[in-house]
Amino acid sequence: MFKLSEEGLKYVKSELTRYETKQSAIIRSLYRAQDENGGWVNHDVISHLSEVMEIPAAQIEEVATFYTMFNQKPVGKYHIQVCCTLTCGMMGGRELCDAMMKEAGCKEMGDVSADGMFTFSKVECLGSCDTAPMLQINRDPYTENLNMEKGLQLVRDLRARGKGH
Amino acid sequence: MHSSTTNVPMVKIQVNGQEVEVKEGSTIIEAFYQNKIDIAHYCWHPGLSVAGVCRLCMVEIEGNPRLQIACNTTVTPGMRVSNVSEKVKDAVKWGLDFHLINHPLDCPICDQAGECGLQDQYMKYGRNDSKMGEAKVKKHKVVDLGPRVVLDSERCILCSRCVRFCDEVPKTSELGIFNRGDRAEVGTFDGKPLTNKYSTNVVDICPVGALTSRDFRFRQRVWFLKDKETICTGCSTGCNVKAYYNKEGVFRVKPVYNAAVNGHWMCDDGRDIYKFVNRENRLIDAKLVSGGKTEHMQPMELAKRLGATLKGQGASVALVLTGSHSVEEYEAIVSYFKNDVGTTQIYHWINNPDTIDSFDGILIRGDKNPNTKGLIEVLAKNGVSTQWKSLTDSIGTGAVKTVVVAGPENQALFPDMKVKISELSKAAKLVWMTAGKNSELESLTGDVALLPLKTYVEKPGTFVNHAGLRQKTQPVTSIVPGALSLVEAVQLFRGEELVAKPVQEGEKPNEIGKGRVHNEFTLTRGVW
Amino acid sequence: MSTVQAVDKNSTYKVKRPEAGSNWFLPGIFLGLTLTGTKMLRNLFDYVKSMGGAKRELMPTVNYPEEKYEYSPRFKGNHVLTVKKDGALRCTACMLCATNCPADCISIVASEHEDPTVEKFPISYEIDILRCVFCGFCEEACPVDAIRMGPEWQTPGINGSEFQYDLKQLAYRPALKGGIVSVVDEEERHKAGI
Amino acid sequence: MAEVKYLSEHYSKPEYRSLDGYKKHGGYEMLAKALKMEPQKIIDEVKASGLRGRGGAGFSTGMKWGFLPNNGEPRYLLCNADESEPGTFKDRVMMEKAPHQLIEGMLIAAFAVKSHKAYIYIRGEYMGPAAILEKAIAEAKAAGLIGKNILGSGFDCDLDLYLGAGAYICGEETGLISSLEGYKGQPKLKPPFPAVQGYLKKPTIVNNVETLAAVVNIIRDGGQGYRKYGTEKSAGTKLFSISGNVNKPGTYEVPLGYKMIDLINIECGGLKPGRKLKAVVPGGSSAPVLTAEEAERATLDYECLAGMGSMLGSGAIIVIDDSNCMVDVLSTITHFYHHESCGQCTPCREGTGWIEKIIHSIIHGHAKPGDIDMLLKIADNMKGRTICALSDAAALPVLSFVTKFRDEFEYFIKEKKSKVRGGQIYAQLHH
Repeated sequence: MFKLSEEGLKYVKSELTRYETKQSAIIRSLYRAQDENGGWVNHDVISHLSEVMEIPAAQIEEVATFYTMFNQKPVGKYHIQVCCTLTCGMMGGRELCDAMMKEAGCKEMGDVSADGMFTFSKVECLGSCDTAPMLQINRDPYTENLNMEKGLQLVRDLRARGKGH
Repeated sequence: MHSSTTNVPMVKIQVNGQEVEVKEGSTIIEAFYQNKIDIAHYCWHPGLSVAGVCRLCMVEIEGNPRLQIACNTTVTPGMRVSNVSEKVKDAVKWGLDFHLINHPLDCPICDQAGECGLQDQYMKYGRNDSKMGEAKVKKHKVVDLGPRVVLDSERCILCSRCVRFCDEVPKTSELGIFNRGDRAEVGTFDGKPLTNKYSTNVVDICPVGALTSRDFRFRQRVWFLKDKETICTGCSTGCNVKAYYNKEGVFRVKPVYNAAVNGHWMCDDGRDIYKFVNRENRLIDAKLVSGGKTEHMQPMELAKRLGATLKGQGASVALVLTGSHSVEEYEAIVSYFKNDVGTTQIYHWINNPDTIDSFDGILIRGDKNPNTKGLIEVLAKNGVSTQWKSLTDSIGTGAVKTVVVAGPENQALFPDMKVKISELSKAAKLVWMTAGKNSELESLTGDVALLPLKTYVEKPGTFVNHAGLRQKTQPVTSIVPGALSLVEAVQLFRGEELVAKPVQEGEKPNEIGKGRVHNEFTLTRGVW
Repeated sequence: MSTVQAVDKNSTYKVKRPEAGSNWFLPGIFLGLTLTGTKMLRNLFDYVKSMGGAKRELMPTVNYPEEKYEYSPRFKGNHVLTVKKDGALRCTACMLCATNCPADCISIVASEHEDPTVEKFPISYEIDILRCVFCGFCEEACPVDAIRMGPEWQTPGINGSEFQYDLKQLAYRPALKGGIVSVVDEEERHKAGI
Repeated sequence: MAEVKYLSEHYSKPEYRSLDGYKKHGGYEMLAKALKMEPQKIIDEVKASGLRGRGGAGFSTGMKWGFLPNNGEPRYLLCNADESEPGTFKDRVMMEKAPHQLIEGMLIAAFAVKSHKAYIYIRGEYMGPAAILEKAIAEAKAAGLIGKNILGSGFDCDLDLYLGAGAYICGEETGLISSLEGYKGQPKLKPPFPAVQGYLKKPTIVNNVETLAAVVNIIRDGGQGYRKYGTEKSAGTKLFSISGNVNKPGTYEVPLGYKMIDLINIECGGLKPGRKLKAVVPGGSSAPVLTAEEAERATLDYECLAGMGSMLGSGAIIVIDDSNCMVDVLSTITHFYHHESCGQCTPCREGTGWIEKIIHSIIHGHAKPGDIDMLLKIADNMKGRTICALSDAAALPVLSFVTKFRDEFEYFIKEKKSKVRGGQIYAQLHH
């Protein structure tokens, strides 16, 4: 059973009073719960949030499944989201993503690689088309101006860093 | 919405060239609905909020280049609206095509076939063969939403009626639409199934076969069923319902719109009330057990015999009545027992005294009898005021020898059935008139007479609901031919012959429900 | 022919009577016999010639039951409930045949199937053959070729109940050798997602 | 009339991001000036400046502010920083380089429309700009610029940052409002329009980041002063985000009316050597595409692009050269709209899916010749039939790509391979 940590609970409680209605706090609480649950939102997370926030669970699940940044399946330590829309698509975002997936050992999109390090998704426009092709790791600032070697090197660096600690 | 009594100014508009008058501030689709003009629609429902998502109720408004949706455009005076122009027809044809491209070919196994919104409106507005060659979107089939409702997401057209219903009527918000785009699916959060007391209403308002009732699942095809209006005798609200039946009995009930009583809805308990009517739960033949000898005979024969023994017994006879019969029956039996039998020992068996006044704020009332008010009215008119205790005492002292019970029609609503049977069987002679089969009654020894009664679907009658509203019902069908109604039983007690009464004015079959605006599902088959 | 005389004085009808002594019929009989005789002799001669089976088609009569008349494939005989490849019933109890049947002799009771892709199937499917008029409407109504009118027609029965064909009889009777696979499954129509 | 750094004057200076650095370059003086003015005067000034919405619709900002009913209900000012239109990244640059410019613009706007509560709705993926904005708001609160009695003027206004979670549909006004209210970002029925009944059914104004930032300069130079740049009907300057096959993609601020081909060849250093211009998507993915010669004639303002059947939109110019296969480009766009459709209205929910499957079958070689007309018919019957404009945004690229580059589609169906790239090009359908 998933339980929010001490500060997590305090954070959610403060969010509930921050906006005009408590429903508005669902998104940030889901972000917090997702971070504390290892990067994905599952059934227990939603039922726990529903109790804590006193909002019908169906409404929270609606929000959790509507937005793309809440993962419905477990993700690796580094969830690499490669942008593949329009400009990035033209500049080779899709080929880059496939090459990096092979390098990282993930067969399908959304799978966690054997060593639990990587999960890949092809996401829609991230709003940085001048630096195409580019990607975002988890919810950190963007990694931009990539090409094939930089992409594969990035996978190797991340794997090394991931094993480090 | 309609039932606001304040006189709201009326607005004159022209619909398809026909002059129409509508309350101010209402939408165009209400103008169509109130004047019974056909318009294609799925997500709008007279009892729910406007969603405007199915995009079928397109109308062309003069002076407006783009087609507008009728469900969200309020009426302005002198507006000229048309939904039969070529542009609208083509838009609706394409709108329907969009609904159908990912719809599974389930009609053979879908319970809604025959009253399905897609079938009906495709036949009325579509009739083009789809050129969709691509693979359809696959979703979950046979999803268990709760004890009473089964979901099939592939058939769902995401009109959000069920979600809005759960948010607005029972206000329990169990249903939600999860995921996004054409991967969206209706569902509950597993762990919180659809268990509110009005869940089966989502099956009625679902225009397609996505939500089907578990109780009616695969039991009968709807075109083998006939339907007739009656009321639900589950509690004292008296919701107007339509019973669906054929020669094998009654299969299901659906609510009928009646602004004064139940609006568009009915509760889940009412959905099971029809079950006690069918043959397998009914007392079929009359039985007389006296002096160790049991005789089975025709109910009419037993009634005549009882009439002979009861006549003129005076105060040694007691009558027990329940709130589940009609006013005419009460008048007949009470006057018979007062004048011919000459007793004033007439008692009112209240089945759940403690919860009798409870009310869940929507439709369910604690008083589980349809006609308690009617019985009280008749007893008062005949100056009868008795306490239940005096009956049990006088049985004890032997003052009362025979007890005649005009028993409960629906024994499921009488939890204290066993207690009363043991109490009343202490009397020397027991006459128990009921509609339902009951093993205790059959196993009673001593001087007992069992007389099968008709249920509310087999006899005409007037029922007075909690608010004093008198509702006349028409017999739906006959299930146990031999059974008697109390009126017939009293005629036989008096020794008269049963003669078919000519149909009075106002009781002709299609006159009963004349005033009511029908629920949009029962006006015509399926979504109109 | 003899002279003509009126039947009674004032009637206007005249009757021709044959002369006396010319009304024995032997020549008529011989005339008739020559026709049947020539037919009999030719048949006899053909039958002898066909003993070896060479000219069998000359003999129009069919020696039932050794020889059986060859009906056309569209012959509408006893019903067959077809099966899927795995032997399960193809019928999904959609009741269209029962609706379309003019004699109202098909009664189906549907029930839930545990496999969600099948969902609905008949637990009882009865045809009252005595009321069936073999019109083939059920075959036309069926959307998935679950019921067909087969080639068999000689199915005697001793008492009335033998003419109530149930599921087992309709789909798995010995003559069907395990069930006839429905056209729908042969064409793998469902794989195409239609 | 080359690049003009009107709004982006100090963007290149890193300290401009902090409160003191912003104040050093004249920050918050306009707020003080505005607070002394009459709110209605500010609205008239904005109306006079001819400022039009920079988010994509191009609706006159002054007029939009004028729609607010004065029925005493609390009003909300929302900043639409959801920027998910493919090709657009100007808001991100503005928020990263000058968060205080946005905050000052919002405070002035809030004062003008008498709103005491303002939100910045930023898209979930913009974690960088969100952090910068969060810090800037904290600084402004500490300096008393947000909250009660701002600069002693008696006007109090609370400004907060709301985080989205990845949905293009939340860029639509009412979609943003639904998301802000905590529900799925599904657009609401219009009428009633947000100005009358928006956030929590109260009057609400939703403006783009660039629109609100421009308000600061309007207060500084006055309505007529703002008209120094741009044309009669499309006044002022605009930040354009140029990407695609150009040598120096990026954000360039040019006055409206500037020739598009000059922007591509001069500011962005033209195309790669040996490549020829094939097409330009002028206003983000939902703008109908322009062929090369149309692009030569086009000038960057609302009227000229509208005249060519396209639109300025969010000012995102995507340059496509002759090495790209138009069918492949369209497949990424149709996949985008199929993935982002919120699923409320049937024509859009089913239509986007259908269109993408047809394009997918064209690319994988099992398409029928009739498919091209089918695409046009579907797109035609999606347009204008839904609650919000996403179905139009999904239909317009299909209509323009298929009509203007029909030969590539027909070649693809006949030969089962791309006319430009030969062999089976890369376009896979990924859900």
